[in-house]
Amino acid sequence: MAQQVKIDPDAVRALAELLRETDLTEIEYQIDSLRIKVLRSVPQAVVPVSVQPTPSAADQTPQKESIATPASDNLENHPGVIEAQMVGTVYLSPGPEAAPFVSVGDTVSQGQTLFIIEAMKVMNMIKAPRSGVVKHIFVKDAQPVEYGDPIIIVN
Amino acid sequence: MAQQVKIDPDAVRALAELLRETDLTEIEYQIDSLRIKVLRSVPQAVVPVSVQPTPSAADQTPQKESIATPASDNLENHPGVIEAQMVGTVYLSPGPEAAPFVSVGDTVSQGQTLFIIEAMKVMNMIKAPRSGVVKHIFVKDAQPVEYGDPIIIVN
Amino acid sequence: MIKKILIANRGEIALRILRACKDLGISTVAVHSTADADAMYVRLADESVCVGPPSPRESYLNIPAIISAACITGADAIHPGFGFLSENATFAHMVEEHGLTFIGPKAEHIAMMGDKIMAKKTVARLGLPTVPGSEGAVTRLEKAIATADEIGYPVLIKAAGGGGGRGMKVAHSKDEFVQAYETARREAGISFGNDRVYLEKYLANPRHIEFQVIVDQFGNAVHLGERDCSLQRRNQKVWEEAPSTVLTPEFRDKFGRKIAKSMSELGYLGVGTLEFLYENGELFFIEMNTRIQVEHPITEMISGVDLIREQILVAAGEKLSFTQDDIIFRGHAIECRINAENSDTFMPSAGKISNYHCPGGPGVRVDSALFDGCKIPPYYDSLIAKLIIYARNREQCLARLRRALNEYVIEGVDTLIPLHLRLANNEDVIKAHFDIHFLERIAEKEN
Amino acid sequence: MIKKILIANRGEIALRILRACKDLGISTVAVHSTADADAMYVRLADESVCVGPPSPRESYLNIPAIISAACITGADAIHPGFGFLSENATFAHMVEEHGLTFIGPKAEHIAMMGDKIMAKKTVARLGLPTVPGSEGAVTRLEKAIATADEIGYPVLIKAAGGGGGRGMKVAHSKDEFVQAYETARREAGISFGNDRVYLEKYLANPRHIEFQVIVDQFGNAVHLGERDCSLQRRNQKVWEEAPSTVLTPEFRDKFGRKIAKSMSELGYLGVGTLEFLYENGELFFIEMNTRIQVEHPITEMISGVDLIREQILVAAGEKLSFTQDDIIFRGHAIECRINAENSDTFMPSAGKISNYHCPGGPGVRVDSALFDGCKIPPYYDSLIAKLIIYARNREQCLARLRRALNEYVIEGVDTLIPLHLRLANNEDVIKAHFDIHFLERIAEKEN
Repeated sequence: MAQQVKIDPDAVRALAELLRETDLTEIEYQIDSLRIKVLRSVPQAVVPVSVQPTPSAADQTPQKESIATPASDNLENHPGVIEAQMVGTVYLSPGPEAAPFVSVGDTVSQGQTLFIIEAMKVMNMIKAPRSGVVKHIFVKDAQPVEYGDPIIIVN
Repeated sequence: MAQQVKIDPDAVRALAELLRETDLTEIEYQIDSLRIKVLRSVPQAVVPVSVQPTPSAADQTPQKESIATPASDNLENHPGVIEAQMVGTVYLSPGPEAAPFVSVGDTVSQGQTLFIIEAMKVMNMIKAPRSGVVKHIFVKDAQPVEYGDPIIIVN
Repeated sequence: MIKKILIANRGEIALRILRACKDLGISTVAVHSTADADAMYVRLADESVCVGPPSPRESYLNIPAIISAACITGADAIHPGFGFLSENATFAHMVEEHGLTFIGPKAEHIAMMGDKIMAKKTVARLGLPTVPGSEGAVTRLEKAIATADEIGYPVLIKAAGGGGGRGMKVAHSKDEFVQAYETARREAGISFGNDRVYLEKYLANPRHIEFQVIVDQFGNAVHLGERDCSLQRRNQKVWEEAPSTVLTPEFRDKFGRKIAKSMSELGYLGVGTLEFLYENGELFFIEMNTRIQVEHPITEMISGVDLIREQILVAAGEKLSFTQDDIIFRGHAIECRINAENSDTFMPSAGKISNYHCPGGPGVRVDSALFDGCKIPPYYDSLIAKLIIYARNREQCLARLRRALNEYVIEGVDTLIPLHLRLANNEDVIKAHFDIHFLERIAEKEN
Repeated sequence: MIKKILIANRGEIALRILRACKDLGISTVAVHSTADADAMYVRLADESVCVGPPSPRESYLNIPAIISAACITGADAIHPGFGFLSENATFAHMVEEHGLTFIGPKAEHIAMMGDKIMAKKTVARLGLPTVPGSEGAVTRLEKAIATADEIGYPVLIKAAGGGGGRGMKVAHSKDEFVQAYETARREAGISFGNDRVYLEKYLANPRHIEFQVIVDQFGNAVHLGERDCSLQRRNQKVWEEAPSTVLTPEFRDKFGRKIAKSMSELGYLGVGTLEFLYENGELFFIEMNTRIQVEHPITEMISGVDLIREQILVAAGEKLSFTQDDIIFRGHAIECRINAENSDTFMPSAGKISNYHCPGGPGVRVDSALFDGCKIPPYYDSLIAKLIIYARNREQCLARLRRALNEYVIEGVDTLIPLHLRLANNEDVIKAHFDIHFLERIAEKEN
């Protein structure tokens, strides 16, 4: 007698969904004697790698520099990050001798000045969009920043 | 005594359906001693396209012609295929008025002449590498062939 | 000498300028919007600065961001490319005020040529032929009607603040004139913040012929011959050639020298293009572009002059390295603009490039920032590549163009390659029988 | 006129010939081994024929297969490219016997120049300078020793059947001579089936200078100047330039005309290259290549002549479309051979190309059959691309070369790009101070 095989389509679908969701290329799932393996050829996963011409290994020109040097990459995705909304030079204090506007650990209230971005000799006071605690400062005083660079975390 | 294998077509069909539905390329399903693995080769449809620059869709030059026009693609992978070992013109009979060397359905014995390939005015008699039955003839009399073209199936 | 140039542009022209800088040993700063962070010109630049979000107004047209980017990176010059800020006199002025070199003409000449009435008056004063028309703006309807009668119909009503084919109306008869005039003024007011319009004779079947000039700070001016850019669609050039088939070498030499002399008299600086309409053996000035143009490579191919290199050198204060007599035109060149557009509907097409493969071999030049996998964002101009073909004569150039178009593979977006193939095989194009309406006529015929 | 050409070669030169055919409106037949079924030149050809398995002997050197392929496709001419059957007099003869046009010289001249002793005698008779050496083959040891004494050490022992640097031995002194002579003869016998050797003065620090000629069926012969191919490794050229920095325009003109005249006298047909060693202001003939050469593009860049086009036209019986006086050399060109080899060890590297991105813009030409995803099989020559740079002078050419090398991305195999970058930045190369031993000297220094 043929062995009756009870396929559990929901399990496979669930794995396929996980595969899509997690952008994996293969899942193998085994419980006791049951083992399910799902795969997907993800051109997406291959193409971007294969399509980004980079200066060749032999490139002898200086490597491209990004002007921003964030202290920590992990923190850049923090939801409380306040980014530079313009290109310029960031100042953390109102003058060369003055104390900084804020320091890590400070509690700030909405509308309080956090830092200045100078662009074309104009000092733009950047104010806190919300109240909170200063968790991290990415930049040094007088550092050049580009659009979108993370400056400070307030949460 | 041969082991009786009871195929569960519904299980395979179910997995194949799941494969199609979920757009996977492979599913392996195992319960105890039973293991089912289904695959679908999609890369042929995707990957070569992404790597093979082809004349653009707007190409107005005549399409490249392959000189061989096999009667059937499926048969080309048959294990009994005898291929052209040289470029030239294939002749299926010893002369214009003569009967063909072999026809489909004929039983041939090893060493028997199957066809001629003419290259540079030299008639090369191609003999059967094994005995068997002529299952298919891919070419027409006096047709040009390139290296590797399937000519005849003997099995 | 200039040591570091900020390139205030994107796409193929940013890469073209970057290549000229590298050839000169000058460092490069690329600016980009967030949409262009992975672009080829950004990757190949020595430094790059993100200047804003995708919207051009907030990034490539954002003057404070671009000047700040130059300041924080220590650039000593800015190259504006074409489009964006390249013909913005205020920008040119501000760049100079910040102690940076603007790689282009003086702000006053940008402003002068930006005003189409002033431009026409200026070149007429310098002795160059212009299209018969009103002397300056016509602000009263009665005067306008009288002037139109004088010029003779059909008459073109053009906005003083327009350009590139925008802000124009044709009146074919006196009956049509009043409404066309009023509409043109109203539209000009809305579009350009300036409702001044002027009148010109409308030429029925003209060719678009333009002359390339370059002038150094010592008043040395050289013309580099002409380009025929008659194949246009909605006044946007699609296919350009050099030299044109309608000017004789003698005419070219005489007329070109006259243009160069007048630019020297004007005190113009850098590269510039004087655009003319050509009909019945006559050229009529229409406008001047005070910047490098999209189609500059075809002039490079036939003259042997690297225009962007020379543009940078004269901006840096160097003397032109050649005289008019050094310029010897050789062969024929055609440029096809490969826009990311549908070849039939001209609908722009954004997307991700796949299967990119560009043609090669003798006489084939590709100016493009494309690479396999790069994205074409929907925010900017649709020009993604220029295919430039050179050969000993026009016939060989066309044959080579057909070959190269058939080799060119761009997938992921629609492109104008199919249109260019149709053109390269069109009998009238093969005979160089065309005018500025040609492309629209064949488009109508096909539809 | 020729209507359909079978291209009896593979890789970039097959594509180069195909492009010339398309530019001329001639149909193309590609032949390929099973290893090259997906190659670019096969894809772009109008027709293709598989001629055998990967082994060159059974495919690209398989004369019956190639001639049969021409017959069954109705081709009326065969272009042999370089390497493979291009200098095989028997093949050329058989092609003509089958009523097809061989795009190359007459079989007799291929045979004459294929025998290095005969070649030297022939050009000496035509009045061209040759390296001092034995008059023809030296078959007796005593005679050889006497001749070596006469020439003066160091002496080079060369196989009559050799070429391309193969089959040569140096004897630095009389002590070394006997063994070197015997070894050379034995090796020549094994390698070329012909143990005849001849003696030549060994030049210590020569440059490799070669002249390009083209001759039509009416005896019109034109020289297209010289190339300096001194940068070699194991006698394989790696980097070539045109013009050379050591010949004056007057010398070039006079010597070039002399060569052209002698080729006309010989009754030579088609393109050919006379190779010379240059030392202390003197040129000495070493051998002649009776085919198009790898480095032909740099001559095309400075002369404006499409050599493969002209080669096809003269084979078809047409008169040369230019005279010597029409040829004006302009600018400087450098070719870098991009081999699939490790840049330090020169180990060949097979594999699958990924991330292919070739440089573009003004003055950059790439002759290559590469595309993203193509395979480099291990069976054939390692040349996969030629980067050809053109500029107004040598200094600008070098700057542009550095830029283009930095833009060029080829992954999946090792290439010589890093070597070329080192060379383009090497002080001696920048000053054009090099001879044929230069590359091996710097390789030694680095290791």
